[in-house]
Amino acid sequence: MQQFINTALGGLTTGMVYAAFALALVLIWRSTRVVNFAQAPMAMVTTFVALAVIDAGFSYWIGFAVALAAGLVLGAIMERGVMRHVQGKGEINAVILTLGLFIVLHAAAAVVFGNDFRSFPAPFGVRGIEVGGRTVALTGFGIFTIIAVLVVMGLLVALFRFTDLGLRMRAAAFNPEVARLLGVRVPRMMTLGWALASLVGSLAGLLIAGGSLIHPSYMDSVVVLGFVAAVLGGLDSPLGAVVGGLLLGVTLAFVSGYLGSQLVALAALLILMIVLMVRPGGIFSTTAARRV
Amino acid sequence: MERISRLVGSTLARHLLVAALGMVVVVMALTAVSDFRRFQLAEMACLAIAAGGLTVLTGLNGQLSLGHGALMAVGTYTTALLLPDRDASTPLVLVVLISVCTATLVGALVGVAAARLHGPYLAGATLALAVAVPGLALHFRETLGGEQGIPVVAPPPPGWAEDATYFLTASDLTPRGWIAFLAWSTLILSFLLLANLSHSRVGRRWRAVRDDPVAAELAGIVVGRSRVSAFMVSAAAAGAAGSMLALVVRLAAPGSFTLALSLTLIAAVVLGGLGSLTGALLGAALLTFLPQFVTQIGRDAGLDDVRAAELAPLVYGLVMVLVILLAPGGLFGVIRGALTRRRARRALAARSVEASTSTRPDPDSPPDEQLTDPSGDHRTATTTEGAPR
Amino acid sequence: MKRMKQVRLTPVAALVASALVLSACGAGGRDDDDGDAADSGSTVGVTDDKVTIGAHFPLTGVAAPGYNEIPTGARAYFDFVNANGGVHGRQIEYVVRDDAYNPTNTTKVTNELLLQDEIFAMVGGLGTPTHSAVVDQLNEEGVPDLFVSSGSLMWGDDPEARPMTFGWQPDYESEAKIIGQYVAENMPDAKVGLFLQDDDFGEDAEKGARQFLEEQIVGVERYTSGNTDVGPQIAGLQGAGADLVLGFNTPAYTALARLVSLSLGYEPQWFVSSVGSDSPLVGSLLAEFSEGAVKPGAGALDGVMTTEYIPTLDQGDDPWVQLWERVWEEHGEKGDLSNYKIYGMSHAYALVQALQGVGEDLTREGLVEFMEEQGEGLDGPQLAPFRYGTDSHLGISGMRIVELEGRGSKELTPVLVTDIGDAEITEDTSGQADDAPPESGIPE
Amino acid sequence: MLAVDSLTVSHGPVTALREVSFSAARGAITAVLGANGAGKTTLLRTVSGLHRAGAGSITLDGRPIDRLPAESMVALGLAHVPEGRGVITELSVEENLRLGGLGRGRVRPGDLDLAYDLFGVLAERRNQLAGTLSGGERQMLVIGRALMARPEILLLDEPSLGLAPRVVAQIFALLRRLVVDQGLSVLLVEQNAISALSVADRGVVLHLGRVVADEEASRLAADDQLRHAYLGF
Repeated sequence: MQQFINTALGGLTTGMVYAAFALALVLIWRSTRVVNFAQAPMAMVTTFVALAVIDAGFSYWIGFAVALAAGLVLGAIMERGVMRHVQGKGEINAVILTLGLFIVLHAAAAVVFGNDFRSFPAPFGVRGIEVGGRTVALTGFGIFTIIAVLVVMGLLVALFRFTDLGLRMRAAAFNPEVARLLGVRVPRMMTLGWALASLVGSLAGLLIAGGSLIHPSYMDSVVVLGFVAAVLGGLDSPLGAVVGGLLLGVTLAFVSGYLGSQLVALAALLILMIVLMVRPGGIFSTTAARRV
Repeated sequence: MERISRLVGSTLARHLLVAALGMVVVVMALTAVSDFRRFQLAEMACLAIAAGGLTVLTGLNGQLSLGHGALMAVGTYTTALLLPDRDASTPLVLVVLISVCTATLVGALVGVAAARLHGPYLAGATLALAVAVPGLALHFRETLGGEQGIPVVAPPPPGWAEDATYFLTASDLTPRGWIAFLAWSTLILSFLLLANLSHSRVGRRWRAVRDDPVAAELAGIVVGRSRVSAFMVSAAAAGAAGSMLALVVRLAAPGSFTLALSLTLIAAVVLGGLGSLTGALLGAALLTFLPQFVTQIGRDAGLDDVRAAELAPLVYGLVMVLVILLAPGGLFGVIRGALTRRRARRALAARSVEASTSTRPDPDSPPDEQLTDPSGDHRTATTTEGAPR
Repeated sequence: MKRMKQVRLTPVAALVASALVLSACGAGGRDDDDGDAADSGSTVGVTDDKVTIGAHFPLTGVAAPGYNEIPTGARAYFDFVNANGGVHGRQIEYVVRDDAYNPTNTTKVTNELLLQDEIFAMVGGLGTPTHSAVVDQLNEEGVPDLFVSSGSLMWGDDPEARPMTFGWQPDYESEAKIIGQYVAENMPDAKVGLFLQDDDFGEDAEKGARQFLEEQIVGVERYTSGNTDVGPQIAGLQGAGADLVLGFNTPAYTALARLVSLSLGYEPQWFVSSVGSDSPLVGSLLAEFSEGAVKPGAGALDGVMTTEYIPTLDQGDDPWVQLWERVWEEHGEKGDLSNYKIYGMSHAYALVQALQGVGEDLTREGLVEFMEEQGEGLDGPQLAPFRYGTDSHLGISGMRIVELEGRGSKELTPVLVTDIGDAEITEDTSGQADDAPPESGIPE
Repeated sequence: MLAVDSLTVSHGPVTALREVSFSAARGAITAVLGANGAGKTTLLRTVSGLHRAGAGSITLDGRPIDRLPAESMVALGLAHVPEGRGVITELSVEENLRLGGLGRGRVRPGDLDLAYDLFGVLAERRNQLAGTLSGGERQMLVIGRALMARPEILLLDEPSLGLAPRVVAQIFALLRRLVVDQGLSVLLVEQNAISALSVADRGVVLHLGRVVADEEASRLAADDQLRHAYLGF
């Protein structure tokens, strides 16, 4: 029983991180109809930036803020400098471009930051909290992770649902030409979308890193898992991304704990295929006939 | 009807001629170079075969697969299981064929699923495949050897090959030379088949589906079936590549089939130019010879071993990004484009005159992309518009 | 139609062109002719003033962190030897190639080492799956393959099949036997959980441990290298009620396992094999976690039991460690000395010693012959003697069990030696542990 | 109001419009007619900045607008209602309308009522996704959305396409009302020449990218030769 609960709680925390990463994918998907496979190395780079700031003697929170800001800027640069030039030139090119960026960022980070395990601090305790005399697998940092992701999701939903900016961003994403005719500055919305997504991706990177080890490849497995989580919830839905992330996190924790950790990726593939075949729009889809 | 069959016949004849010429060049090249180059060439052949399959799938049929590393793994493991020791009785040709068939079968399964997905979804799903398959080797460690993998015992060169080599070059056939010869023969054979397929009716269907699935459907093409068949052909090539890789590396281990391998294949295809077999060959050559070269430059520039080793992916990643941004036709497309630009310009002028004097059906429609494609041959060079939306 | 024809011709042109380029490249290389050296033995890679050796290590990729320091340590020691005149007047040229822990790449770089760099011997190639991709090739081509950086049995249990290959560190099975017996004798009531890397390392170790602990093992969990989420595995051990965890894992996973167990409130006694117990590294990995959850510094592993077969960084008064510090100071690159670098230096020392021993006339066959005949008597930092001989090419025969405390460790047993299979575990009587390096730091 | 002078537009090598000149008067409906492929849509897209003019000029109240980007047109009082029911299907009806209002800055609470008053059916469906609307409802939505920006001139692209005649008549009647009541100017591109001429003040006929006629609507409708040659009725 204890193992069951602890596995579930551990899955919940990692699931929240997948959720954050999926949120980033969803944001970019919504703003430019691109799945950003370079999201993982982008988050890795900003996490290393945070570590450099912290190592220079600043507090964790300053490093945290710098990383998020760096994410914002990096996302904007990626969109302005690179992705914009393939906008509307077919989805294959965009995908390949993100893969190219994946390789470049990876190698560049290893050259600049070195290819070593580094430990990354956590602002809260890494000891499990005690409930009724028993320690459960929920740490202070884990709680912070859950709250941070929920807050970010809430902010994003509010942004899209209730603000003019959010409405403009959605319009630009769904139908750029009509949006332009209605006075929406579409390129600016796309840049903003990437910047926001990259910020959320950076958050995911920081949350995975907190109280653990980082190296240039530490986010790689998250690319696949984040994508699966995003598809699980529907690539268009921020709420879906979070629920998808949680479901995936908990499921994979049980697969790893009870069936063997070598099957984690296989289980993720299986879940992905089932979702795509049975409910291609994700578990929250309202329209059955969404193209995938 | 007769004219068509003659045309097909002559295409086939031309391909055969190219293949035969290629074989001669390969044998000459393999004889001339050092044993190390032979090994590198064998390795390049593996990469090129898989890239050839991938370029057909992505360039001609518009499906982007990041999972070809996994399909190669299927070929490699099949070969490894069939060649457990020196006394293995299965003839090599049969081993390769079985490996190809297994990969094709797996490819059919993946293809059925993939046919329903487009662009980013397909990329993500195949990415998951690439990451998941090595886990199988760990799970079924009894049969598949776990992390250490299964050693492959490559059969020694047969007597006729040794005799022929001695007769032709007055030197002994080295094991590496034999493997390189096998790999390149497989390469030429598979490229011959791929080239013929893509120029046949099947290939035209693939292109039609890529360009406009709806129109293809209206024209009586079963889109799903066409996509699956493209995937199977592509998987067969990956299987052949994997089978050769087993002979070259002499080991089937999960560590060989990393995400990096699948990305390398994509890179090879993109660098060379999507949809072009020659481009795939060029891309594979670049990716085989570039890393060593770049690493050496890095070392000479005073970088430590670790940083120098990261330079190669940095360079080819950058080149990949630049190619997509500046020359979506790939490096081969650039070369070919330079050759044909003048003609294209002339054709363009002619079209423009024609348009202003005759009644064009619909000037409101967007411009015909073919005219903006400098390579002019077919739409693969622009690739981009090829993706079904 | 005209256009098509021209396009079709380009593949031919490309083929011809590439063939030309390739043959041009090829002209630079030269084919080895093994024939003429047959009498006296192969001297590939050896000249009057130079001997070239090579190795494959993961310098990039997931497996690189940590392991990529080993060759820098070895290089520092070779530079030290070179600065002092080399071996029999020959400078040692050490070529390291990156295989990213990918067997395909290992084959590639090994071919590069053999055919292009023309190395005399492979020294310290790292990893079981990687090295097993090339071990047969090295043996077929008669290339000495010394001191493989892996504890797999494969490198030494069958000298007939692999005459050129020699192991170095104690094999995983022997280590697990020594640990197993210690636990069975001293902690007979412990409920043992195994935390294993999901490859031959874990497998061999489990085999060795079960010889003594079959009855005591209550749970076995395996993690896949690269997947850093070990929460489910540790929860599994906790669920099985293990109060003593034997870890056969890499240092990063020692740190990860400790972190996860903190979050689970799971506090078993830890017993980590030598591979994963690099306490400065694990300590520095754990140090940065705040809130006092883990005590900073090397003390983070206090109370953890482990084994050691060479003196490590924390033993500052050991003459060998003092030598390594001197070498690193004089010839090291950036960064501090680490146990990985010491590992590299240790096998570099063994190689230099072997090269000295073979004498002026260096051949591949001569080196292997020397290793089989006199390898057992090699000096060096290892605590127990090597097992090299005609029947076995396995490396260091034993180790002692220690408990980590503060910056150092407390010896729990004398040096124990054993062998694979059902060989007995005995106390080492060779006095190898008391060995000290010569004044010059270079073996004579 | 809107003046187009010697406008030439190309799609790559294809010249879609050749030296087109005409003007649309304030407070009137100007219909641009012509067969499929005459260049009508290109004309509209060029005016609203989606296409770049090769040569010639476009002015709005004397101010050149041919170098301005499409997204700045709304602010100048020019609203383009795209062909093919350019509703954003993934947004709700109300969101579509709000988006229209954003073109002129903020949307005040009462603004939406304006559109709902004109098209009652939209009010009923305000929270539905626009993708669930019928063709006629979509047409109402795009017009209503364009009006949310309080434009001075409305560019309409084939509003009758695929709609039942009754609905077409309804929409054209509404346009007339807007012109009369609020002084709106309309540039209407139509293939359905009969309906268009019945509501328009002036007609411009395009054929293969050239203006072949530019007259009052009533006279155009009466010109049998022209009608047969270019308008197909």
